[in-house]
Amino acid sequence: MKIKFLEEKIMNILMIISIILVISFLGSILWTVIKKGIPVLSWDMISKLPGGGFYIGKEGGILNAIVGSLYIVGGATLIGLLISIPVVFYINIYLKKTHFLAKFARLTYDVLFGIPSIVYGAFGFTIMVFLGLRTSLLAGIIVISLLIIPIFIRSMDEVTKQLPRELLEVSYSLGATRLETLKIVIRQIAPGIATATFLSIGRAIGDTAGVMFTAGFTDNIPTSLNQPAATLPLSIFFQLSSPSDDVQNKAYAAALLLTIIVLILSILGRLFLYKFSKNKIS
Amino acid sequence: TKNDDPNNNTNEIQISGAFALYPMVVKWAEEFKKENPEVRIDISGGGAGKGMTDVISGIVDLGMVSRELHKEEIKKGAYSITVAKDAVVATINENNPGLDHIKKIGLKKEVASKLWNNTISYWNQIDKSSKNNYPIRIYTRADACGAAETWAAWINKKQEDLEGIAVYGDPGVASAVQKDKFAIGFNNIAYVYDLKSQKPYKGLTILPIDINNNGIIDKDENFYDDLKMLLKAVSEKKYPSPPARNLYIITKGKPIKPIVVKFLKFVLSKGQKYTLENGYVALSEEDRKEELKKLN
Amino acid sequence: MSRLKWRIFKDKFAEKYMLLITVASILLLFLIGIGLYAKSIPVLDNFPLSELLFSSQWKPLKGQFGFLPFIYGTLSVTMLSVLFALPISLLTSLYITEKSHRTMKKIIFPVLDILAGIPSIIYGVWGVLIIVPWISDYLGPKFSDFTSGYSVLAGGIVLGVMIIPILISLFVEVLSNVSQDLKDASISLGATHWQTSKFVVLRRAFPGILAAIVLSISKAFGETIAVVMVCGNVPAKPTSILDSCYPLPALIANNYGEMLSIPNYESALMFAALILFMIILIFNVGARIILQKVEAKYIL
Amino acid sequence: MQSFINNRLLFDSKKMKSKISQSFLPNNKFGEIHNPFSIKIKNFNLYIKDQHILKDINVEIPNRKITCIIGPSGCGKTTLLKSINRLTDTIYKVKITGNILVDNEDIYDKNVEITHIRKKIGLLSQRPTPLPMSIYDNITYGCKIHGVRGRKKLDQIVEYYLKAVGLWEEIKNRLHTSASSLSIGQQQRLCLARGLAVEPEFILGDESTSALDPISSNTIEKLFLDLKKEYGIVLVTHTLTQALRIADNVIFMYLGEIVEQGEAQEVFNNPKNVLTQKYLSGAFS
Amino acid sequence: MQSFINNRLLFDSKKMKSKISQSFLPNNKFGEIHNPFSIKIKNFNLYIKDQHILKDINVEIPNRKITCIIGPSGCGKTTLLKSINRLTDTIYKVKITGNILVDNEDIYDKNVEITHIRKKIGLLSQRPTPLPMSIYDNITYGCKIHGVRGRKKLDQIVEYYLKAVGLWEEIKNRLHTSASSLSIGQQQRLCLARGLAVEPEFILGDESTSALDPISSNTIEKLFLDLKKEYGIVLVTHTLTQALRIADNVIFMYLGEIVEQGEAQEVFNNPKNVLTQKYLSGAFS
Ligand SMILES: Nc1ncnc2c1ncn2[C@@H]1O[C@H](COP(=O)(O)OP(=O)(O)OP(=O)(O)O)[C@@H](O)[C@H]1O
Ligand SMILES: Nc1ncnc2c1ncn2[C@@H]1O[C@H](COP(=O)(O)OP(=O)(O)OP(=O)(O)O)[C@@H](O)[C@H]1O
Ligand SMILES: [Mg+2]
Ligand SMILES: [Mg+2]
Repeated sequence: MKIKFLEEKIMNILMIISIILVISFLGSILWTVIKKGIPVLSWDMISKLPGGGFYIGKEGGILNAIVGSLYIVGGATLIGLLISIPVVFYINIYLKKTHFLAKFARLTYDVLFGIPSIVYGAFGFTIMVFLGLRTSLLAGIIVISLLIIPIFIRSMDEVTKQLPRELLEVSYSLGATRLETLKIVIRQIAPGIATATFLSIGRAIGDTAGVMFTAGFTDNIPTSLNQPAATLPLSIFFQLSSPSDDVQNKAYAAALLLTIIVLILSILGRLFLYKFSKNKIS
Repeated sequence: TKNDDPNNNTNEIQISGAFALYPMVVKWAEEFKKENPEVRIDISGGGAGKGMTDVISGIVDLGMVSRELHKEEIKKGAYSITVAKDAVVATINENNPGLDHIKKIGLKKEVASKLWNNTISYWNQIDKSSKNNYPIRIYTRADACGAAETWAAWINKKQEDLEGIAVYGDPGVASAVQKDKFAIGFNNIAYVYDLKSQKPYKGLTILPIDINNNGIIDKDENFYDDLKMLLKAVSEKKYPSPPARNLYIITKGKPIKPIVVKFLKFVLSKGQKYTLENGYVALSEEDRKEELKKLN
Repeated sequence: MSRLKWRIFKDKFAEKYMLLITVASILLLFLIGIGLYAKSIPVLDNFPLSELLFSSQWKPLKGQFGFLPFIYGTLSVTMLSVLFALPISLLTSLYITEKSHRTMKKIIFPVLDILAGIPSIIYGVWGVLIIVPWISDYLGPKFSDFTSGYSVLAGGIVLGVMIIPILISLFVEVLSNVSQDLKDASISLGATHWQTSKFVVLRRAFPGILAAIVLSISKAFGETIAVVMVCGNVPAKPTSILDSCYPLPALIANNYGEMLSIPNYESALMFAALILFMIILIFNVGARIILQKVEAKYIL
Repeated sequence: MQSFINNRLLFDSKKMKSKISQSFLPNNKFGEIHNPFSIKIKNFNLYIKDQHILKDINVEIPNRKITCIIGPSGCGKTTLLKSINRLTDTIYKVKITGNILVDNEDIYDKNVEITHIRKKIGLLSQRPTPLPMSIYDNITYGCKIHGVRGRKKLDQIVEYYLKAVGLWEEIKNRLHTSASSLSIGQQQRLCLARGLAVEPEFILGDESTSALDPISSNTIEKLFLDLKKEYGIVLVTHTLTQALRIADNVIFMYLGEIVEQGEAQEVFNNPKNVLTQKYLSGAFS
Repeated sequence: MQSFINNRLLFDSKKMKSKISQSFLPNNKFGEIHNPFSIKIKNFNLYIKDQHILKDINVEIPNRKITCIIGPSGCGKTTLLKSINRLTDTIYKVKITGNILVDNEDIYDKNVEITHIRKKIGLLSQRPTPLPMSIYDNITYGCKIHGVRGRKKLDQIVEYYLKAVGLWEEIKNRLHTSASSLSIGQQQRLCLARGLAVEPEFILGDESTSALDPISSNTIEKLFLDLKKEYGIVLVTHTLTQALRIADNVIFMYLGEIVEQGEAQEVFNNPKNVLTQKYLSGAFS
């Protein structure tokens, strides 16, 4: 009897310690970003295109990268959802759990999940060269989609697998087709979709290597899918490799901005999905 | 057939390649756009090889390259134009216990060769007068890059032969040396000198090269006090090459797209005056003329 | 009746469409695999496979391609990072799901989203500014004469911190799907919170947890830029966790852009990618087999 | 044509009359001449992981009658009901032989389209399972699938069926809150209302009153008695008095087999099989 | 000291006797002089999201008696049972006033250690919830937690309690398969066995026979009657005849209030409150 309370106490302490560890790790990263970013973050940074002096610490902002990142992440997330929801649904609802294709598909996405983005970048680049395409927004979106689809699928799949079977039975016995049952499944896994989406957005918006080879970089805002596009991580990457502290600080400003964008997306998305998930059965 | 290429008549220039040249080209592009507002220039980094591959496979118009071209590359049609110069220098920590004396002796080529070969591991192997046998910590670059290639070329090696702790990126090496009393590394000039104050960054000092190999840094070997002096020495070729190096912009074959030619001409004329403030070395007058000829 | 037919048609059509997408996405894997193989043919033709895999000599420009140090580097950094991140994430997610209030969840989720969204280069910078000096100044001297701090350990910690948000998000998702009825059942038998977590929650969620771990290991295998910045990049087999190392993705990232135009070199890099691909593949096949055994045991 | 809905339910039918004078679903069976159909189960066997769960089931279930299935816990009643709806699809490692004919279609035929059969056969599952949405959406879910549109009509349907199962008064103020916050008995009635709202032709109720107090059960029993004028009804029940009250036919199952079947009066008063005798006497003793 | 277990159950007690001559749990209550305790609920109110679910509950539940709670579906019976076990902790947006004293400890006191109280009060939940493990592990789960070790002893416990709830014969061959593959009724009995195996002092059963056929229910009723010699028992039931058969005391709830409480005979024969009268007559009619 005593042992179990002791165990409980110890585990409680361990949990608190890990929470503190996580918070302090993450806090120190955020702190680094915020401390270095706040002093240089200004309205000009957000609202202006870079001037040529920008790189050496003079004027201009990173509007190009903000817009480019949003384009790429938006496009890739859209494509990612359009492709991964059907796949998740197919391997969970249409196929039996033991079906060969379902097992094989899961394995495939696990492997795709682990492929480094530089390989996706290289792969995309090779194909572009092969097809004679130029670096462009479109190529960036496609490569980033490839990169995040496995994240989408695997994290949604994990949640969908937990779906109570009774739920499906009820829907079927009301005469719904499997496709119509999707509506219910989506409600139940909405938080899972949210998590998946943010993991993917996270990876998409922070990825450097995938876009460096395919979307290129530019100081302008792309006006068509065929033009290259700048991205925040690349802009951070370029600026961090500058000799001047001023410029490096701008990289932190960009990182802070990226953080803020992710925060806004996250809160909006969670609010939106909360609407769906509040009826989730537990 | 090239003249029929509709691409040739647009006002767009796409550039990719070495990070070493990236800030300079960004500046040039901005100035060029002031004169020609209708032009759109997209510049991205990615590395010299990327610029090379892009140009050869026609993905971009211009490539930035920070190393000498390989024969295969020239065979495949790479056409290089030197647009600026740059130099790599040896850096040590400001608080090195034997700083003053070491700076007097300088760095001989053969010593450098042994250092990055890992055959010297204590400071007093270089500086006999130093009493303490402090360890030497040798830094090199992790990423394949022109700076390391150039530094290796000076001691007749390849980048892959350089031993030492490999750190990612120019700023990485600079800050590693800044933090480590016993460090020695190498950097592009721009990462050593503060462009505003013209002096080396706090914590960093340049270890002069003993060019004539006489065991002491003579007066005319000592031009590291401020950025201007060093750049002048590079431009006058007093500082050996390598570790000074040419920076190239390449095209696929001789450039014919009008807007590209116009841009390159701008770079080789008015553009040269922006080099200094960005930490690069302008071409000498005759070099400049030579390169301009390549465009006609 | 026509409405019914229409609905059934939609269902059938969707089935075909989904099948198509699923198969196409599976083909992508093959495409990448084949692409990597095709690109590595030049090195594979010129050097025996055993030399490529088991030699430690890495001098590409002299024609020596030994990938062994990189394979070692990859495995050691990845393993260390998972060992480091796993207990922390698991305990944290248990705390979040089982103990904390819903308001805490509302705060913690956006925070995790952000952390997952911070580009890896920032993690790298953080590692260089904080972890590397910590190792070289405080931790290292206690265990060895000299360490620069750029080490397997630094790589493991930075990578671990990077996968923590992923692990936690997935864990929390899986754990919070364990129904309240179950926990209530256990608690009303007189189990403590921790016992309930240990015997019921973790057990129920075990397949999910295992899958999340597999995912995060896969991710750790492939993570690049942050590791490049802190692991020292010395192409030699590390003998302790304070030694520098050089994982495969770092090799690719360091050289890909610059060496793109040198055929043999590019091919060697693509072969590195192929090795990585195979490591991930083998790891996942193994994990799947285990996972299946586990799931068969815990089937609902 | 006069719809059945006007008078099929006891509660408050006068008030409903003016509003709803026909079935809610479009293209419903009442628009055409309806040919009542039956369910025929022939030599049906079901195995799960080598266990023989249902053994050689042969039975015909008539329309417009209430058929009660009784039998000890674990004898296979639920599995039988699920088989009629082919919900066995979702079970892991299941093997099936024999056929079940619904409306003369073999639902275990590979080529058969199961969706419309499922619509005809409403299964009310034993464990009440609210869908992860609001109470209102739970009820309208099936209707929407089958093409009912329009806020007003849906409102009517919700009110109508919630009243039918005696739930309206209790929850009319929280129609838009989550269905899983209901008490179990409320959930059970909700699921019943949801199942009825799609207007199936057969209703399979798996212990549909198990979580209900006597008064609510009574409401539901009356509802079933009324529904049988238009529907075929199969009820699994443990309350033998309930079976006695409402069953036309009774099926007694034991360890996966149908031991006895026949008219309710016959089975209850003159059980032929020893097992049935024992079970009934044990139960009534 | 002679353990109660030898004779407290009707089934097969002679055979068990030789094997188990004392309680299974270490340090159990039977080793010392046992002082039976009661549960006192005082001015207890419970709100969920501004809804007043339980209204000013005042009741004392004696030990060694069977107290039945009856009342229409949704009146708050389950919530009341959960409150006694403080399982309300997990409900979202819940507000509680008043106290519940178990063994003279206020379980809603901030400083109280709830785990040992929960051990004393076994709640058998309304929806049978097998834990995600084998049948065997389900039953031994609680025992292991409370420190029972040894394969042989555990085997005995499993057999003993499965026999007690009448499940042994049905499933003895599949003790090591997943508990969730049982039928609902089997699950319900399993959960009962699991709850009893930790030997609580009070048993709160929430419709513990709702999914059972009459014979199984009978077994369980007898079990409860026997258990009351040592335990305090609270049962929620919808089967009034069941309450009639086994209850010592009856509590009638309506819309979150306790409308009437007292001795079973008294309440059933002379209900004082109009609502009770109505409910009972409606139910028995
Ligand atoms: N989480 C919740 N949110 C809102 N209302 C709730 C919640 N849980 C229960 N209720 C409401 O509280 C009331 C009492 O519920 P409870 O489950 O205690 O009823 P019950 O008497 O056990 O009914 P039954 O016999 O149907 O099981 C019901 O009206 C129910 O809808
Ligand atoms: N997935 C499964 N795996 C193994 N056995 C199963 C599975 N599902 C059901 N069974 C077994 O099949 C038998 C019949 O189960 P079923 O649920 O049909 O019983 P039931 O008659 O509905 O009982 P109850 O009245 O308790 O609900 C039971 O013995 C049960 O344990
Ligand atoms: Mg059943
Ligand atoms: Mg209840």
